[in-house]
Amino acid sequence: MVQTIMSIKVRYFASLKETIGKSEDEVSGERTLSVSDVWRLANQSTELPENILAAVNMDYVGLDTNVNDGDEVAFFPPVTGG
Amino acid sequence: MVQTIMSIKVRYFASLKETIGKSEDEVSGERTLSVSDVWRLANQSTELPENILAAVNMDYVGLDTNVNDGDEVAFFPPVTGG
Amino acid sequence: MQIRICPEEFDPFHEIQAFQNTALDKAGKYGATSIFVGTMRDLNDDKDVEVMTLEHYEGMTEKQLGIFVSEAQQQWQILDALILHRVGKILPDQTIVLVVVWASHRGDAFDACRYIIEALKSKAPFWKKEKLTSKEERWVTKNTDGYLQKNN
Amino acid sequence: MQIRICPEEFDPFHEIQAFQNTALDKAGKYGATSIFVGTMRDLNDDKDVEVMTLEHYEGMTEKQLGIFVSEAQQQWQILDALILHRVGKILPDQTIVLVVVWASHRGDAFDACRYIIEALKSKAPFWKKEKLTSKEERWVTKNTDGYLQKNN
Repeated sequence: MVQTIMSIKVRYFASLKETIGKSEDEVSGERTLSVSDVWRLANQSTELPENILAAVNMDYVGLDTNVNDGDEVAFFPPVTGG
Repeated sequence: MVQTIMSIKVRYFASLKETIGKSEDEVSGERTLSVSDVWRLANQSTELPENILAAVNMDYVGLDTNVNDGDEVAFFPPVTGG
Repeated sequence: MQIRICPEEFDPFHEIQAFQNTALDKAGKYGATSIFVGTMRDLNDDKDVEVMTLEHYEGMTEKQLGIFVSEAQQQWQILDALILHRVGKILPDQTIVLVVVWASHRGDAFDACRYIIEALKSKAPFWKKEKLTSKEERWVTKNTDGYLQKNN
Repeated sequence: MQIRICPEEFDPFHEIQAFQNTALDKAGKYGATSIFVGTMRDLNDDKDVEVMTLEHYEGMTEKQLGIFVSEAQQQWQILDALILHRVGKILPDQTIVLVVVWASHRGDAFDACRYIIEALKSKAPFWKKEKLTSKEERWVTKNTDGYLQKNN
Protein backbone atom coordinates (compact mmCIF):
# COMPACT_ATOMS: atom_id res chain seq x y z
CA MET A 1 0.00 0.00 0.00
CA VAL A 2 1.35 3.39 -1.00
CA GLN A 3 1.42 5.93 1.82
CA THR A 4 1.32 9.61 0.91
CA ILE A 5 3.54 11.89 2.92
CA MET A 6 1.68 15.00 3.90
CA SER A 7 3.32 18.32 4.49
CA ILE A 8 1.46 20.82 6.67
CA LYS A 9 2.34 24.41 7.37
CA VAL A 10 1.54 25.53 10.93
CA ARG A 11 1.15 29.13 12.07
CA TYR A 12 0.77 30.74 15.50
CA PHE A 13 -0.43 34.21 16.36
CA ALA A 14 -0.50 36.83 19.09
CA SER A 15 -0.04 35.71 22.73
CA LEU A 16 0.25 32.05 21.68
CA LYS A 17 3.14 32.91 19.38
CA GLU A 18 4.90 34.64 22.29
CA THR A 19 4.15 31.83 24.76
CA ILE A 20 5.55 29.06 22.57
CA GLY A 21 8.26 31.29 21.12
CA LYS A 22 7.68 30.62 17.42
CA SER A 23 5.41 31.81 14.66
CA GLU A 24 5.61 28.92 12.19
CA ASP A 25 6.24 25.20 11.91
CA GLU A 26 6.28 22.64 9.15
CA VAL A 27 5.08 19.16 10.03
CA SER A 28 4.75 16.03 7.97
CA GLY A 29 3.01 12.73 8.50
CA GLU A 30 2.22 9.52 6.70
CA ARG A 31 -1.29 8.93 7.96
CA THR A 32 -4.50 10.85 8.35
CA LEU A 33 -3.88 13.78 10.65
CA SER A 34 -6.37 15.84 12.62
CA VAL A 35 -5.74 19.43 13.69
CA SER A 36 -4.96 18.09 17.19
CA ASP A 37 -2.41 15.68 15.70
CA VAL A 38 -0.78 18.58 13.91
CA TRP A 39 -0.43 20.45 17.20
CA ARG A 40 1.11 17.38 18.90
CA LEU A 41 3.54 16.77 16.06
CA ALA A 42 4.68 20.37 16.18
CA ASN A 43 4.70 20.92 19.92
CA GLN A 44 5.39 17.50 21.46
CA SER A 45 4.70 17.57 25.19
CA THR A 46 3.34 21.13 25.24
CA GLU A 47 -0.42 20.81 25.68
CA LEU A 48 -2.64 22.89 23.42
CA PRO A 49 -3.69 25.73 25.75
CA GLU A 50 -7.38 26.08 26.55
CA ASN A 51 -9.47 28.49 24.48
CA ILE A 52 -7.12 28.34 21.53
CA LEU A 53 -8.90 28.53 18.18
CA ALA A 54 -7.87 26.69 15.04
CA ALA A 55 -8.21 27.39 11.34
CA VAL A 56 -7.42 25.30 8.26
CA ASN A 57 -6.77 27.29 5.10
CA MET A 58 -8.13 30.38 6.84
CA ASP A 59 -11.47 28.88 7.83
CA TYR A 60 -12.38 28.06 11.42
CA VAL A 61 -12.42 24.34 12.19
CA GLY A 62 -12.82 22.03 15.16
CA LEU A 63 -9.73 20.28 16.55
CA ASP A 64 -10.84 16.89 15.23
CA THR A 65 -10.98 18.09 11.62
CA ASN A 66 -8.68 16.17 9.30
CA VAL A 67 -6.11 18.03 7.28
CA ASN A 68 -4.83 17.44 3.76
CA ASP A 69 -1.43 17.69 2.18
CA GLY A 70 -0.44 21.31 1.67
CA ASP A 71 -2.94 22.70 4.15
CA GLU A 72 -2.12 25.67 6.33
CA VAL A 73 -3.15 25.10 9.94
CA ALA A 74 -3.27 28.06 12.33
CA PHE A 75 -3.62 28.27 16.10
CA PHE A 76 -4.47 31.49 17.91
CA PRO A 77 -6.15 32.95 21.02
CA PRO A 78 -9.63 34.50 21.04
CA VAL A 79 -9.74 37.45 18.66
CA THR A 80 -9.91 41.04 19.88
CA GLY A 81 -10.30 43.24 16.81
CA GLY A 82 -12.72 46.04 16.06
CA MET B 1 -68.91 83.56 39.25
CA VAL B 2 -66.19 85.08 37.09
CA GLN B 3 -65.61 83.34 33.76
CA THR B 4 -62.19 83.63 32.16
CA ILE B 5 -62.10 84.05 28.41
CA MET B 6 -59.50 81.78 26.91
CA SER B 7 -57.70 82.53 23.71
CA ILE B 8 -56.20 79.58 21.85
CA LYS B 9 -53.98 79.64 18.80
CA VAL B 10 -54.63 76.78 16.38
CA ARG B 11 -52.22 75.56 13.70
CA TYR B 12 -52.56 73.10 10.83
CA PHE B 13 -49.84 71.39 8.84
CA ALA B 14 -49.12 69.49 5.64
CA SER B 15 -52.00 67.75 3.85
CA LEU B 16 -54.49 68.83 6.55
CA LYS B 17 -53.57 72.46 5.93
CA GLU B 18 -54.25 71.99 2.22
CA THR B 19 -57.51 70.09 2.79
CA ILE B 20 -59.05 72.68 5.07
CA GLY B 21 -57.41 75.58 3.23
CA LYS B 22 -55.89 77.41 6.19
CA SER B 23 -52.79 77.20 8.34
CA GLU B 24 -53.92 79.03 11.47
CA ASP B 25 -56.95 79.92 13.56
CA GLU B 26 -57.58 81.78 16.76
CA VAL B 27 -60.44 80.51 18.93
CA SER B 28 -61.75 81.69 22.25
CA GLY B 29 -64.11 80.18 24.77
CA GLU B 30 -65.51 80.88 28.22
CA ARG B 31 -65.47 77.35 29.58
CA THR B 32 -63.08 74.46 29.86
CA LEU B 33 -62.09 73.37 26.37
CA SER B 34 -60.64 70.09 25.22
CA VAL B 35 -58.54 69.71 22.09
CA SER B 36 -61.64 68.29 20.34
CA ASP B 37 -63.63 71.35 21.40
CA VAL B 38 -60.94 73.56 19.90
CA TRP B 39 -61.25 71.72 16.58
CA ARG B 40 -65.05 72.09 16.60
CA LEU B 41 -64.91 75.80 17.45
CA ALA B 42 -62.44 76.38 14.64
CA ASN B 43 -63.93 74.12 12.00
CA GLN B 44 -67.66 73.96 12.76
CA SER B 45 -69.25 71.14 10.82
CA THR B 46 -66.01 69.81 9.34
CA GLU B 47 -65.27 66.57 11.19
CA LEU B 48 -61.73 66.06 12.45
CA PRO B 49 -60.30 63.63 9.86
CA GLU B 50 -59.24 60.20 11.05
CA ASN B 51 -55.57 59.65 11.96
CA ILE B 52 -54.97 63.33 12.64
CA LEU B 53 -52.54 63.93 15.49
CA ALA B 54 -52.74 66.76 17.99
CA ALA B 55 -50.18 68.68 20.02
CA VAL B 56 -50.55 71.30 22.73
CA ASN B 57 -47.58 73.61 23.16
CA MET B 58 -45.53 71.28 20.93
CA ASP B 59 -46.15 68.11 22.94
CA TYR B 60 -48.34 65.28 21.70
CA VAL B 61 -51.69 65.03 23.48
CA GLY B 62 -54.90 63.05 23.26
CA LEU B 63 -58.00 64.76 21.87
CA ASP B 64 -59.69 64.88 25.28
CA THR B 65 -56.85 66.88 26.85
CA ASN B 66 -57.96 70.24 28.22
CA VAL B 67 -56.26 73.39 27.01
CA ASN B 68 -55.38 76.57 28.87
CA ASP B 69 -55.50 80.23 27.93
CA GLY B 70 -52.63 81.07 25.59
CA ASP B 71 -51.99 77.49 24.51
CA GLU B 72 -50.99 76.65 20.96
CA VAL B 73 -52.96 73.68 19.64
CA ALA B 74 -51.76 71.95 16.46
CA PHE B 75 -53.41 69.39 14.20
CA PHE B 76 -51.49 67.41 11.61
CA PRO B 77 -51.37 64.13 9.69
CA PRO B 78 -49.01 61.24 10.55
CA VAL B 79 -45.41 62.41 10.29
CA THR B 80 -43.13 61.31 7.47
CA GLY B 81 -39.68 62.72 8.25
CA GLY B 82 -36.30 61.05 8.24
CA MET C 1 -25.28 67.89 21.75
CA GLN C 2 -26.45 69.60 18.59
CA ILE C 3 -29.86 69.53 16.90
CA ARG C 4 -30.20 71.53 13.72
CA ILE C 5 -32.86 71.99 11.06
CA CYS C 6 -31.18 72.75 7.73
CA PRO C 7 -32.95 74.65 4.94
CA GLU C 8 -29.89 74.13 2.72
CA GLU C 9 -28.13 71.00 1.48
CA PHE C 10 -25.48 69.68 3.88
CA ASP C 11 -22.65 67.16 3.68
CA PRO C 12 -23.14 64.72 6.56
CA PHE C 13 -19.48 63.70 6.73
CA HIS C 14 -18.23 67.25 6.75
CA GLU C 15 -20.69 67.99 9.56
CA ILE C 16 -19.54 65.02 11.65
CA GLN C 17 -15.91 66.02 11.25
CA ALA C 18 -16.67 69.64 12.14
CA PHE C 19 -18.59 68.55 15.24
CA GLN C 20 -15.86 66.15 16.35
CA ASN C 21 -13.19 68.81 15.86
CA THR C 22 -14.98 71.54 17.78
CA ALA C 23 -18.03 70.77 19.91
CA LEU C 24 -17.10 67.23 20.92
CA ASP C 25 -14.60 67.53 23.74
CA LYS C 26 -14.20 63.79 24.21
CA ALA C 27 -11.19 62.67 22.18
CA GLY C 28 -9.88 59.41 23.57
CA LYS C 29 -13.13 58.81 25.50
CA TYR C 30 -15.43 57.49 22.81
CA GLY C 31 -14.77 54.05 21.41
CA ALA C 32 -17.93 53.75 19.34
CA THR C 33 -19.72 56.06 16.93
CA SER C 34 -22.96 54.92 15.35
CA ILE C 35 -24.14 56.98 12.42
CA PHE C 36 -27.28 56.91 10.33
CA VAL C 37 -27.59 58.87 7.10
CA GLY C 38 -30.96 59.04 5.38
CA THR C 39 -30.69 59.95 1.71
CA MET C 40 -33.38 60.86 -0.79
CA ARG C 41 -34.07 58.08 -3.26
CA ASP C 42 -35.25 58.69 -6.80
CA LEU C 43 -37.94 56.05 -6.35
CA ASN C 44 -40.72 55.66 -3.77
CA ASP C 45 -43.67 53.27 -3.89
CA ASP C 46 -42.57 52.33 -7.41
CA LYS C 47 -42.81 55.90 -8.76
CA ASP C 48 -39.92 58.04 -9.99
CA VAL C 49 -39.53 61.06 -7.76
CA GLU C 50 -38.15 64.32 -9.17
CA VAL C 51 -38.10 66.54 -6.09
CA MET C 52 -39.42 66.44 -2.55
CA THR C 53 -40.54 69.24 -0.26
CA LEU C 54 -40.15 68.76 3.46
CA GLU C 55 -42.42 70.79 5.72
CA HIS C 56 -42.00 70.86 9.48
CA TYR C 57 -43.49 72.38 12.62
CA GLU C 58 -40.76 74.76 13.68
CA GLY C 59 -40.19 74.68 17.40
CA MET C 60 -42.00 71.39 17.96
CA THR C 61 -39.43 69.64 15.79
CA GLU C 62 -36.51 70.83 17.89
CA LYS C 63 -38.40 70.17 21.12
CA GLN C 64 -39.26 66.60 20.13
CA LEU C 65 -35.76 65.79 18.89
CA GLY C 66 -34.40 67.03 22.22
CA ILE C 67 -36.82 64.71 24.02
CA PHE C 68 -35.66 61.73 21.94
CA VAL C 69 -32.02 62.40 22.86
CA SER C 70 -32.96 62.71 26.55
CA GLU C 71 -34.84 59.44 26.37
CA ALA C 72 -31.82 57.80 24.74
CA GLN C 73 -29.55 59.22 27.45
CA GLN C 74 -31.77 57.67 30.10
CA GLN C 75 -31.60 54.24 28.50
CA TRP C 76 -28.00 54.05 27.28
CA GLN C 77 -24.59 55.35 28.28
CA ILE C 78 -23.94 57.87 25.56
CA LEU C 79 -21.39 60.67 25.43
CA ASP C 80 -22.87 62.96 22.81
CA ALA C 81 -25.32 63.17 19.91
CA LEU C 82 -25.76 65.14 16.71
CA ILE C 83 -28.97 65.37 14.68
CA LEU C 84 -29.36 67.31 11.44
CA HIS C 85 -32.52 67.27 9.32
CA ARG C 86 -33.24 68.97 6.03
CA VAL C 87 -36.37 70.94 5.27
CA GLY C 88 -37.47 72.63 2.04
CA LYS C 89 -36.82 71.38 -1.47
CA ILE C 90 -34.71 68.22 -1.64
CA LEU C 91 -33.37 66.45 -4.71
CA PRO C 92 -32.55 62.75 -5.14
CA ASP C 93 -29.19 61.76 -3.62
CA GLN C 94 -29.26 64.65 -1.14
CA THR C 95 -29.07 63.92 2.57
CA ILE C 96 -32.36 64.18 4.46
CA VAL C 97 -31.28 63.24 7.95
CA LEU C 98 -28.11 62.58 9.94
CA VAL C 99 -28.09 60.98 13.39
CA VAL C 100 -24.78 60.42 15.19
CA VAL C 101 -24.27 58.94 18.65
CA TRP C 102 -20.91 58.73 20.42
CA ALA C 103 -20.46 56.28 23.29
CA SER C 104 -17.73 54.36 25.06
CA HIS C 105 -19.10 51.05 23.79
CA ARG C 106 -20.80 49.93 20.61
CA GLY C 107 -23.94 48.43 22.12
CA ASP C 108 -24.93 51.78 23.57
CA ALA C 109 -23.99 53.72 20.41
CA PHE C 110 -25.95 51.43 18.08
CA ASP C 111 -29.04 51.10 20.22
CA ALA C 112 -29.27 54.82 21.01
CA CYS C 113 -28.77 55.80 17.35
CA ARG C 114 -31.44 53.37 16.29
CA TYR C 115 -33.77 54.57 19.01
CA ILE C 116 -33.38 58.20 17.93
CA ILE C 117 -33.99 57.57 14.22
CA GLU C 118 -37.03 55.39 14.97
CA ALA C 119 -38.44 58.06 17.30
CA LEU C 120 -37.72 60.74 14.68
CA LYS C 121 -39.46 58.73 11.96
CA SER C 122 -42.56 58.09 14.06
CA LYS C 123 -42.86 61.30 16.08
CA ALA C 124 -40.87 64.28 14.75
CA PRO C 125 -43.27 66.67 12.95
CA PHE C 126 -41.91 66.53 9.41
CA TRP C 127 -44.01 65.90 6.30
CA LYS C 128 -42.83 64.96 2.84
CA LYS C 129 -44.52 65.97 -0.39
CA GLU C 130 -43.18 64.32 -3.51
CA LYS C 131 -43.26 65.66 -7.04
CA LEU C 132 -43.04 62.73 -9.43
CA THR C 133 -41.33 62.85 -12.81
CA SER C 134 -44.90 62.59 -14.19
CA LYS C 135 -45.38 66.02 -12.50
CA GLU C 136 -48.02 64.57 -10.19
CA GLU C 137 -47.64 65.76 -6.59
CA ARG C 138 -48.46 63.61 -3.58
CA TRP C 139 -48.04 63.71 0.17
CA VAL C 140 -46.19 60.77 1.62
CA THR C 141 -48.77 59.38 4.02
CA LYS C 142 -46.85 56.87 6.08
CA ASN C 143 -43.34 56.01 7.15
CA THR C 144 -42.20 52.41 6.94
CA ASP C 145 -41.46 50.63 10.17
CA GLY C 146 -37.71 50.22 10.35
CA TYR C 147 -37.97 47.24 12.64
CA LEU C 148 -40.34 45.29 10.42
CA GLN C 149 -38.78 46.19 7.10
CA LYS C 150 -38.79 42.62 5.84
CA ASN C 151 -42.51 42.20 6.48
CA ASN C 152 -43.62 45.26 4.53
CA MET D 1 -17.78 46.20 -1.96
CA GLN D 2 -14.44 47.07 -0.45
CA ILE D 3 -12.51 45.38 2.37
CA ARG D 4 -9.20 46.90 3.28
CA ILE D 5 -6.59 46.35 5.98
CA CYS D 6 -4.82 49.64 6.71
CA PRO D 7 -1.33 49.80 8.19
CA GLU D 8 -1.58 53.61 8.27
CA GLU D 9 -3.99 55.96 10.02
CA PHE D 10 -7.12 56.71 8.00
CA ASP D 11 -9.93 59.24 8.19
CA PRO D 12 -13.20 57.28 8.15
CA PHE D 13 -15.28 60.14 6.78
CA HIS D 14 -12.87 60.90 3.99
CA GLU D 15 -12.94 57.19 3.09
CA ILE D 16 -16.74 57.06 3.02
CA GLN D 17 -16.90 60.11 0.78
CA ALA D 18 -14.25 58.72 -1.54
CA PHE D 19 -16.08 55.40 -1.80
CA GLN D 20 -19.44 57.08 -2.42
CA ASN D 21 -17.93 59.31 -5.08
CA THR D 22 -16.16 56.55 -6.98
CA ALA D 23 -16.87 52.90 -6.23
CA LEU D 24 -20.50 53.25 -5.19
CA ASP D 25 -22.53 53.48 -8.38
CA LYS D 26 -25.87 53.79 -6.64
CA ALA D 27 -26.68 57.49 -6.28
CA GLY D 28 -30.42 57.91 -5.85
CA LYS D 29 -30.82 54.22 -4.99
CA TYR D 30 -29.75 54.07 -1.36
CA GLY D 31 -32.00 55.68 1.22
CA ALA D 32 -30.15 54.44 4.28
CA THR D 33 -26.51 54.32 5.29
CA SER D 34 -25.56 52.78 8.60
CA ILE D 35 -22.02 53.47 9.75
CA PHE D 36 -20.01 52.22 12.68
CA VAL D 37 -16.69 53.79 13.62
CA GLY D 38 -14.57 52.15 16.31
CA THR D 39 -12.05 54.51 17.86
CA MET D 40 -9.17 53.81 20.21
CA ARG D 41 -9.90 54.96 23.75
CA ASP D 42 -7.20 56.10 26.15
CA LEU D 43 -8.66 53.85 28.85
CA ASN D 44 -9.37 50.11 28.95
CA ASP D 45 -10.26 48.00 31.99
CA ASP D 46 -9.54 51.06 34.13
CA LYS D 47 -5.95 51.43 32.91
CA ASP D 48 -4.54 54.32 30.90
CA VAL D 49 -3.42 53.10 27.50
CA GLU D 50 -0.57 54.83 25.67
CA VAL D 51 -0.40 52.87 22.44
CA MET D 52 -1.87 49.70 21.01
CA THR D 53 -0.47 47.23 18.49
CA LEU D 54 -2.89 45.35 16.29
CA GLU D 55 -1.72 42.05 14.86
CA HIS D 56 -3.74 40.12 12.31
CA TYR D 57 -3.66 36.94 10.24
CA GLU D 58 -3.20 38.32 6.75
CA GLY D 59 -5.34 36.53 4.22
CA MET D 60 -7.67 34.99 6.78
CA THR D 61 -8.78 38.44 7.87
CA GLU D 62 -9.84 39.43 4.36
CA LYS D 63 -11.43 36.01 3.77
CA GLN D 64 -13.47 36.15 6.97
CA LEU D 65 -14.61 39.75 6.42
CA GLY D 66 -15.78 38.74 2.96
CA ILE D 67 -17.75 35.88 4.50
CA PHE D 68 -19.44 38.26 6.97
CA VAL D 69 -20.54 40.54 4.14
CA SER D 70 -21.90 37.55 2.18
CA GLU D 71 -23.80 36.37 5.24
CA ALA D 72 -25.24 39.86 5.67
CA GLN D 73 -26.24 39.95 1.99
CA GLN D 74 -28.10 36.68 2.46
CA GLN D 75 -30.05 38.02 5.42
CA TRP D 76 -30.75 41.62 4.43
CA GLN D 77 -31.33 43.63 1.29
CA ILE D 78 -28.14 45.63 1.08
CA LEU D 79 -26.66 47.55 -1.83
CA ASP D 80 -23.01 47.81 -0.85
CA ALA D 81 -20.58 47.60 2.04
CA LEU D 82 -17.22 49.05 3.04
CA ILE D 83 -14.97 47.69 5.78
CA LEU D 84 -11.64 49.22 6.79
CA HIS D 85 -9.56 47.98 9.72
CA ARG D 86 -6.29 49.30 11.10
CA VAL D 87 -3.31 47.12 11.95
CA GLY D 88 0.03 48.08 13.46
CA LYS D 89 0.65 50.79 16.04
CA ILE D 90 -2.45 52.78 16.96
CA LEU D 91 -2.71 55.82 19.22
CA PRO D 92 -5.70 56.95 21.29
CA ASP D 93 -8.36 58.79 19.26
CA GLN D 94 -7.32 57.05 16.03
CA THR D 95 -9.86 55.02 14.10
CA ILE D 96 -9.57 51.24 14.49
CA VAL D 97 -12.46 50.07 12.36
CA LEU D 98 -15.04 51.42 9.93
CA VAL D 99 -18.07 49.47 8.76
CA VAL D 100 -20.52 51.05 6.31
CA VAL D 101 -23.63 49.47 4.83
CA TRP D 102 -25.78 51.09 2.15
CA ALA D 103 -29.36 49.88 1.65
CA SER D 104 -32.67 51.11 0.33
CA HIS D 105 -34.21 51.01 3.79
CA ARG D 106 -32.91 51.64 7.29
CA GLY D 107 -33.86 48.33 8.89
CA ASP D 108 -31.61 46.45 6.49
CA ALA D 109 -28.77 48.97 6.75
CA PHE D 110 -28.76 48.99 10.57
CA ASP D 111 -29.12 45.25 11.03
CA ALA D 112 -26.49 44.34 8.45
CA CYS D 113 -24.00 46.88 9.82
CA ARG D 114 -24.54 45.56 13.33
CA TYR D 115 -24.20 41.99 12.12
CA ILE D 116 -20.90 42.71 10.38
CA ILE D 117 -19.30 44.50 13.34
CA GLU D 118 -20.43 41.77 15.76
CA ALA D 119 -19.05 39.06 13.45
CA LEU D 120 -15.82 41.03 13.05
CA LYS D 121 -15.45 41.42 16.81
CA SER D 122 -16.03 37.75 17.49
CA LYS D 123 -14.42 36.08 14.47
CA ALA D 124 -12.02 38.27 12.47
CA PRO D 125 -8.42 37.29 13.36
CA PHE D 126 -7.15 40.52 14.92
CA TRP D 127 -5.38 40.75 18.27
CA LYS D 128 -4.71 43.82 20.36
CA LYS D 129 -1.72 44.36 22.59
CA GLU D 130 -1.84 47.42 24.80
CA LYS D 131 1.06 49.39 26.20
CA LEU D 132 -0.10 51.20 29.31
CA THR D 133 1.17 54.60 30.43
CA SER D 134 2.85 52.61 33.25
CA LYS D 135 4.87 50.98 30.39
CA GLU D 136 3.36 47.57 31.21
CA GLU D 137 2.33 45.61 28.11
CA ARG D 138 -0.66 43.30 27.98
CA TRP D 139 -2.65 41.37 25.41
CA VAL D 140 -6.34 42.15 25.35
CA THR D 141 -7.83 38.75 26.03
CA LYS D 142 -11.50 39.19 25.30
CA ASN D 143 -13.88 41.40 23.39
CA THR D 144 -16.97 42.70 25.14
CA ASP D 145 -20.31 41.49 23.92
CA GLY D 146 -21.91 44.37 22.09
CA TYR D 147 -25.39 43.03 22.62
CA LEU D 148 -25.06 42.63 26.37
CA GLN D 149 -23.12 45.80 27.04
CA LYS D 150 -25.26 46.77 30.00
CA ASN D 151 -24.69 43.47 31.79
CA ASN D 152 -20.91 43.59 31.58
